[in-house]
Amino acid sequence: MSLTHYLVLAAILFAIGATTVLLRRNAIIVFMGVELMLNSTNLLLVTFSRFHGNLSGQVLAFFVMVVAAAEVVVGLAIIVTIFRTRRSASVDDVNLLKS
Amino acid sequence: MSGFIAPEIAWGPLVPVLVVLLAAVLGVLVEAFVPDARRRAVQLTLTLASLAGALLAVAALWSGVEETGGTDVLGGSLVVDGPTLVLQATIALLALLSTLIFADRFAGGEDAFAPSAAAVPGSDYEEIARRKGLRQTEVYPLLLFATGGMMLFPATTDLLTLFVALEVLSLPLYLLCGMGRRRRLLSQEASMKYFLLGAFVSAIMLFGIALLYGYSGSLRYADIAVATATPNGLEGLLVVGALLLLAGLFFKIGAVPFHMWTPDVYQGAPTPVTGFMAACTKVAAFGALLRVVYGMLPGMAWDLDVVLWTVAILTMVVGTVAALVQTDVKRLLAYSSIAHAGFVLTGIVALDDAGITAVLFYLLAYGATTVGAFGLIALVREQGTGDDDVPAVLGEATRLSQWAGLGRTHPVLAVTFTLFLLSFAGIPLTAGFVGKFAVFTAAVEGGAWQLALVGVLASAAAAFFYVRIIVLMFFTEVPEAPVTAGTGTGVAPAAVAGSTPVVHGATGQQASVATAEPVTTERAPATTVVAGEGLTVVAVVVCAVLTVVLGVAPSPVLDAIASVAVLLP
Amino acid sequence: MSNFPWLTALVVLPILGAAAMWLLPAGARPRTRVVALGFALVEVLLVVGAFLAFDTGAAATHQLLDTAPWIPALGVSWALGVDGVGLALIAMSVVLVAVVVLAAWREQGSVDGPTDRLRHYLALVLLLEAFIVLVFAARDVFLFYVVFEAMLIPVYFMIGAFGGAQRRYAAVKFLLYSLAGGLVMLVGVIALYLQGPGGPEGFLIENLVGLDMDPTVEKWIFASFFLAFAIKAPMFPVHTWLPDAAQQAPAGTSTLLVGVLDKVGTFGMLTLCLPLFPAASRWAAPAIIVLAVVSVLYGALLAIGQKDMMRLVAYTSVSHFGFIVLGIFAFTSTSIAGSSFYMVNHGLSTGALFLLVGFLAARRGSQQIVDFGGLQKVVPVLAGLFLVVGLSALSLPGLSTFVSEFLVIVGTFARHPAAAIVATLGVVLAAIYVLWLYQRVFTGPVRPELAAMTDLGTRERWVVGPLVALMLVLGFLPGPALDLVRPPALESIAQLGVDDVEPTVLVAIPAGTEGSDQ
Amino acid sequence: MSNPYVPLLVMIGIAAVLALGGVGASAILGPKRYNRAKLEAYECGIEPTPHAIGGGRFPIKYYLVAMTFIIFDIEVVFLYPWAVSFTELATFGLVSILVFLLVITVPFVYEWKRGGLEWD
Amino acid sequence: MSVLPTVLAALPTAVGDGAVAPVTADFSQDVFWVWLLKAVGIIVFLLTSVLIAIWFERRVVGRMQLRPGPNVHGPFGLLQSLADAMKLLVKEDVTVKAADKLVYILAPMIAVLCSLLVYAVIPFGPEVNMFGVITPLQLTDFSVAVLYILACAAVGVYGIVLGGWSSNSTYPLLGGVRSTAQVISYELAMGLSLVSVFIMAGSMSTSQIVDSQTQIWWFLPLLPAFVIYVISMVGETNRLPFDLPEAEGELVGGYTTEYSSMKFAWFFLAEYINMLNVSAVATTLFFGGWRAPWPISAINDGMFNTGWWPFLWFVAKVWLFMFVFVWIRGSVLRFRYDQFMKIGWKVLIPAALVWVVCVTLVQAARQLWDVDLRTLLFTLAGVVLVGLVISFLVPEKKPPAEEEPTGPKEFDPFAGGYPVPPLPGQVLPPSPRAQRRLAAAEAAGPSGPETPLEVRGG
Repeated sequence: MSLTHYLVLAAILFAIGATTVLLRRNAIIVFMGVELMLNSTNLLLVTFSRFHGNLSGQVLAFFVMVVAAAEVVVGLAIIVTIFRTRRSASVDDVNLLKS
Repeated sequence: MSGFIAPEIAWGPLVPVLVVLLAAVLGVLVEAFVPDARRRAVQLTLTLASLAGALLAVAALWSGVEETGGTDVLGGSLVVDGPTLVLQATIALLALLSTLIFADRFAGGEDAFAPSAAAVPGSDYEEIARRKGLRQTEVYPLLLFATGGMMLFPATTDLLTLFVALEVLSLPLYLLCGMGRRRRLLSQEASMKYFLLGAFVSAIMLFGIALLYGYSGSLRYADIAVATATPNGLEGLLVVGALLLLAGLFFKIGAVPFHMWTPDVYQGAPTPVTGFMAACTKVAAFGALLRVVYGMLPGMAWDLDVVLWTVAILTMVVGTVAALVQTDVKRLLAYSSIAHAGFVLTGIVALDDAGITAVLFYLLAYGATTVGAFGLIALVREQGTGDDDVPAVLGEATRLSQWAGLGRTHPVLAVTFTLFLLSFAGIPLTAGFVGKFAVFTAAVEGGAWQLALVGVLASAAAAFFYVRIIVLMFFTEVPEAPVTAGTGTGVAPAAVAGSTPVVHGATGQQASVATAEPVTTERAPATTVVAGEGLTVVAVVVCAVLTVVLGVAPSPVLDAIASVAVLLP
Repeated sequence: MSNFPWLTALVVLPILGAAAMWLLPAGARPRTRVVALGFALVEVLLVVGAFLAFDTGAAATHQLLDTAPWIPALGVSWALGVDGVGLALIAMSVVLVAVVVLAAWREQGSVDGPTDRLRHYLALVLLLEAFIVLVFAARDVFLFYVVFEAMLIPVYFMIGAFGGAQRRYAAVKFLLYSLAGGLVMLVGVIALYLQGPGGPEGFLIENLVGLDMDPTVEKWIFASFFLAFAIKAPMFPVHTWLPDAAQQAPAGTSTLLVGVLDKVGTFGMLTLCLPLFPAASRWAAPAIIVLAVVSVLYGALLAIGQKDMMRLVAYTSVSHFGFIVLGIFAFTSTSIAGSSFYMVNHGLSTGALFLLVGFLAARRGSQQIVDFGGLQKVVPVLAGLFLVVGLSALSLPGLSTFVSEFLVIVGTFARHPAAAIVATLGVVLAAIYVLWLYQRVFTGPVRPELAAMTDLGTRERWVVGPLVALMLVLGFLPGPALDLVRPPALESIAQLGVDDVEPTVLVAIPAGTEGSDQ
Repeated sequence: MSNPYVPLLVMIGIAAVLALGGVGASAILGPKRYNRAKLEAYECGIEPTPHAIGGGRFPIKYYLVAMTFIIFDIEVVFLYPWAVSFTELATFGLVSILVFLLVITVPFVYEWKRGGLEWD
Repeated sequence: MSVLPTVLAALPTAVGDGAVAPVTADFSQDVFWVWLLKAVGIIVFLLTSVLIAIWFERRVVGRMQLRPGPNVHGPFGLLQSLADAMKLLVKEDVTVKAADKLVYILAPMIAVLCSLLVYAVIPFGPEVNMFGVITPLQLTDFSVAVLYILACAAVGVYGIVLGGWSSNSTYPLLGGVRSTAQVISYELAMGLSLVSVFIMAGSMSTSQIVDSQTQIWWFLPLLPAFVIYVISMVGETNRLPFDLPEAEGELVGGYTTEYSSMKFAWFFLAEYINMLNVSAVATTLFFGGWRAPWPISAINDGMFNTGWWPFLWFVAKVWLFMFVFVWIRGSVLRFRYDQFMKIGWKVLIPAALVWVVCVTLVQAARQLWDVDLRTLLFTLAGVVLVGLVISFLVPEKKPPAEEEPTGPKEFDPFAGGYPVPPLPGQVLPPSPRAQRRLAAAEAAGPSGPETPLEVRGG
């Protein structure tokens, strides 16, 4: 497997995640799309880390995990609050602010 | 034993950030251990003290940096140089002012935040929490965490730290947005939108970071800058990576095409948070952008120029045009903030030292004005009837129509708001003008006179909607019938119980004598002004003074900034 | 007293006045008018002092200098100084302000009613006065620009808060027009700075005169400046804000707006455009002259067709400003001197006209011409003064306006005879609008509802009297005034780098001698 | 040294075959005598309400546990590499990690004190 | 706090450099058939062990409860589990109508797959000669083997939670959620307890950890960590007293409610394999792995630590832990859910944290600051002593003020709209007739009729 394979895989995953974010309407699923994007980035980072032979990429991947976790916490808190209020996690139902 | 060498840490330059973050951590402990009744006082003291401490620390570092030009700390993850200090001081100052607005309590001892943000709006539990006078004091540590992140953000010279700082500043903001006491649904919605979009964009930005790392093999700006000088066949990674990274930063500053969240979030978030966010986030993000553009990507300035130009022009134009049709004060200011982002971008395009000074000054001027303006908005309330038909103060009156005639009933407030609007519009003798002037000068000097021209035209158009508010406040009669207090959402805001009479504080005195025509006052006007405990008033006054002083005698500040406005690589 | 900062004092005093008005304790508010008038009169005294300190013999050079750094980082300094033209305009403005304060006695609310609105109004007038003095005295382009823009705000409020039914529209229109022009000028200002030597005094006019600029750049910068000035001094295509503003604003505001503020535009052309961009000025002059002539005729023609007196007067101003611009861009010392003098006279004449119309409107409750008729017998003093002032608008010999208009036409003729001849048509048209207006309002049978109209009171006579007196004095004795404006005109010609063309018709007005050109 | 992860793949392959095979075998071997009641969800004979998917609710506390877990999981994740290279990182690493632990403990204390860990 | 990024940035460098030879065991001679052999061997071992474990559990519990347990099929009923398995295999496989089909089928497979994978990195013994190839008795090993184990365990939870969710039924959902909450709660304590082992061993490779226990098994010096591990391992595997996800009394069958046939069998299997897994981990990390216990290890210069012998010790140790499982099951009652979570969050995690800090400090003193053992011990003793003294000086927390022994409270039996009987501590007000009588008495007395309540209260 060459570098390109990993890059392509990461890009595909990233694209899937981004598509999920853009197309799906359920907040949780949108959020999972974001997580997928983050993880594809991790793959990329680790690949490059190996390619360049230094560890900065892996360290960053570590931090990405941390941040993703923190994001999950905050995101869940927000989504659950909305969910409890509206009994729906659909982004489409969240439209009070549409101008 | 391996070759691990413990890095030398220069603690001194870190003090401003450390003070704030430490206070934030302490704030969490305060939440845990201090009893309800005293929590607010303790938190407030802690927050104010730490922010003031950060300011002092910056002041203490100043002369050293002026001499040496700054230092690397943490092995080059951060750099504390002149721009860093200026931005940190700006952020700390604005956060300090925002804290005052955060803390202010209005009729019935209510602040701007939900008594229990986790409660379902309209539920019994919420009602109980409200009646018991519960107060969300978590906002102070959140504010401090966000501030800490913001202070780190412009100091980063390392993509890792950049990303971490970005999240540290963003996550508390997402939460703060959802804590509005009134219009809970709107507030929660804003929070969710901000969060989802923010997370999406940070993922995009992270991908960009990964690509940049892939291109250069390092996360340090300086290394990347070196790598851009020597082609290595991976230029695709570089270009795409840089674009994605910039996309993230553009999102934070609210530049077109990543601006969609701004109006919604600004409108939905509790007004004190909006002010804080609008001012401080922008300062921090522009600081980071400055460093990225100047420190990391000068090698590809040629390619970047196209992007920056396009974004700057689009931002100015779209922000201005969209603001023209807004009917909500907060939305209007949101779009205006987009336009302002465009103006600052013109300064960044200049790519020289004058540009740095100009941008730094502009951010300070814009921040002070913004915090003040949103502080004022927090004071203008709807008048309605609470339980038992007792007149009570409801949520903020943000619809423009509700501001009609405010100049007649509350002249001092209206004049102050006018001052802020004029500063936004860039009328001479206000801070906004000097900022705009400096930025445009830098842009013209940097060869981007076309940008300056677009900026000037946009300013002219922008003046229209600022003037519209002034017209509304001063030249329009007070509406006679109370505007219905509905939020337009079908969800009535939690009615305010308690028979606390409307407080006419700082402006009451003038208000009583300012009416020229004897208005028939059988029905109270739908819009009123509350004074709260005076904290907001203090903050607004400070902002107004800053706006005037920076407009009339900007010299000391400009000189001070110019004396240190050199970015270390 | 030569070291006394006359100009700074002239700026600071009205600001103090405005502050005093706003901070007036509630008990002292009934005395608002007195306080305001007091400040205005002291200001007049200060101007007299400044005149005494001014060396008329060297009117071409800037005197009463007062320079200090303001924002060195941006190259801005607080640089004040006046040449003859500036001083004359300052004097005219200060007098007009005093008159307006006096005129506004009853304008806002009755004497026993709440005086609060009046208080705000007068404070704004005083604030505006400070800006006016500053703008005429500024020797720093940035300072000039700042004041040029900042002036909009008090005027905006003076129109928008205190005017007629359509005042909001008029105020916004005024503001946006001016702001747009000003912001375009901002780009020019920035570009000019960057062309100049830079540094902490990079905006001083003397540092910017005689720059060696790229011709294209110079043309663009010139254009940006000129556009702003053209909007301010309403020239033909960009004048449309003026009639609305003048119609809707209270008479006092209109007086200041047209009488003083618009002069800033022509003053700017004279003191900034010509010396800073001589080449571009020369390049643009033909087009501008055409525009100016069009302004003259267009303004006059529209004035004839107006039904609203305020609008009518506003259009006459468009016409007059056409003359002024014409004179400036004819590039002869005679015409430039004439234009300079014209600015002063126009302030007096049009100001008086606005005030008189204001008195009429206040009495009748309407500004429409059709609502009047036969007032000559009812209010003879008013009618008489109106006639004199009206005649000054059509430049009747013996009144100061004649001198200036004559100089302009003569001076222009020397270089552009065609333009001068066409512009002369404007004088004929002026006769039509003035006399026809007079005829419709004051002659004919007395309308019954007007029979009870009262004539001018003492205060009102004091309002118009001094202006008419000044016009007469300057009309018969223009010498001292011309002494003030002529040397700067020669200086301008020198800076422009064109050869002065002596008027070939009639007599040249010998400088320093008393006028004998009736 | 061969890649230590290849044997893992072998293991995963065998285990997957087993897991699939078991279910497949039972599907083939078992009888298929369905009726409507048998296919209903088990709810002590009551019509299941509400549906678990979409309408299913469980106490908010579970979310809280999840969130807290994530924070601590991160803590553990950071502790492991440090623990492994404890000696190399020496005092500097020690102090850092102690500060880190302290910072993580603060929200834990907060949550504890504010009742986030109570089940009632 | 901002020091952290740097430290962590430096970490992997250190890890990378330090881990040039991350694994003690030498797999260099392994070839494909060896792997295949080992993998199949492991799976066979696990399946057999599970069959035995089920029998073992039932027998032991039976013995504890003074009954025989299974004793019909085969000698000592040994074939009982086999019979059960066969029955499950040929049972009807019901897929409930409302279920999310794919996930429903996938869930048990995930559970069983993940549980099977853990043993891949467990060392059964040192190097042996396997048909001419010298290879360790371990499928594979790498520098983050323990992390891999935790990962497998964590993914295994997906099986449970997805199974609960996809059944689309209330009880399974609650069971799944409970199980998740439980597993993640106890995983933290477990993870933290392992940290001290890593500090001591300086590695996360299983073979190296075993290697590091040549001198002493870690459960002795790290006793608190070991205790925490044992408690949390019971919680991890959903075993009594922590078997709340499948608490029959509350949730019918928990997440397995809607499962039958082999799908149910896989969940069942997974649970037992997980028991074996955690036992094996406990053995490896704390009990010296395949090392022979002390007196035996000394025999003949460690002869019993070579060849195939260690396999025996390893299996014995694993079964020791299995016995503990059963023993606990036989003697302890199921916890209430709140108690259970309280133990996890408020006892185990803080304790684990404190222990990590203690170990860190002591290790640092020994390795980094060159404090000699005696000083260290004395210091520790001093600290403990001081702590004790202080604990004596601190005034005991006053017991919560005893509630005034008030008399039984009166209550309104009709408050809810219909009459209810009084609960203990409550008393009915006097009947209307009694009230009238009381009132009459009051009227006669000096205090007047308007204070009947006071009188009654007194």
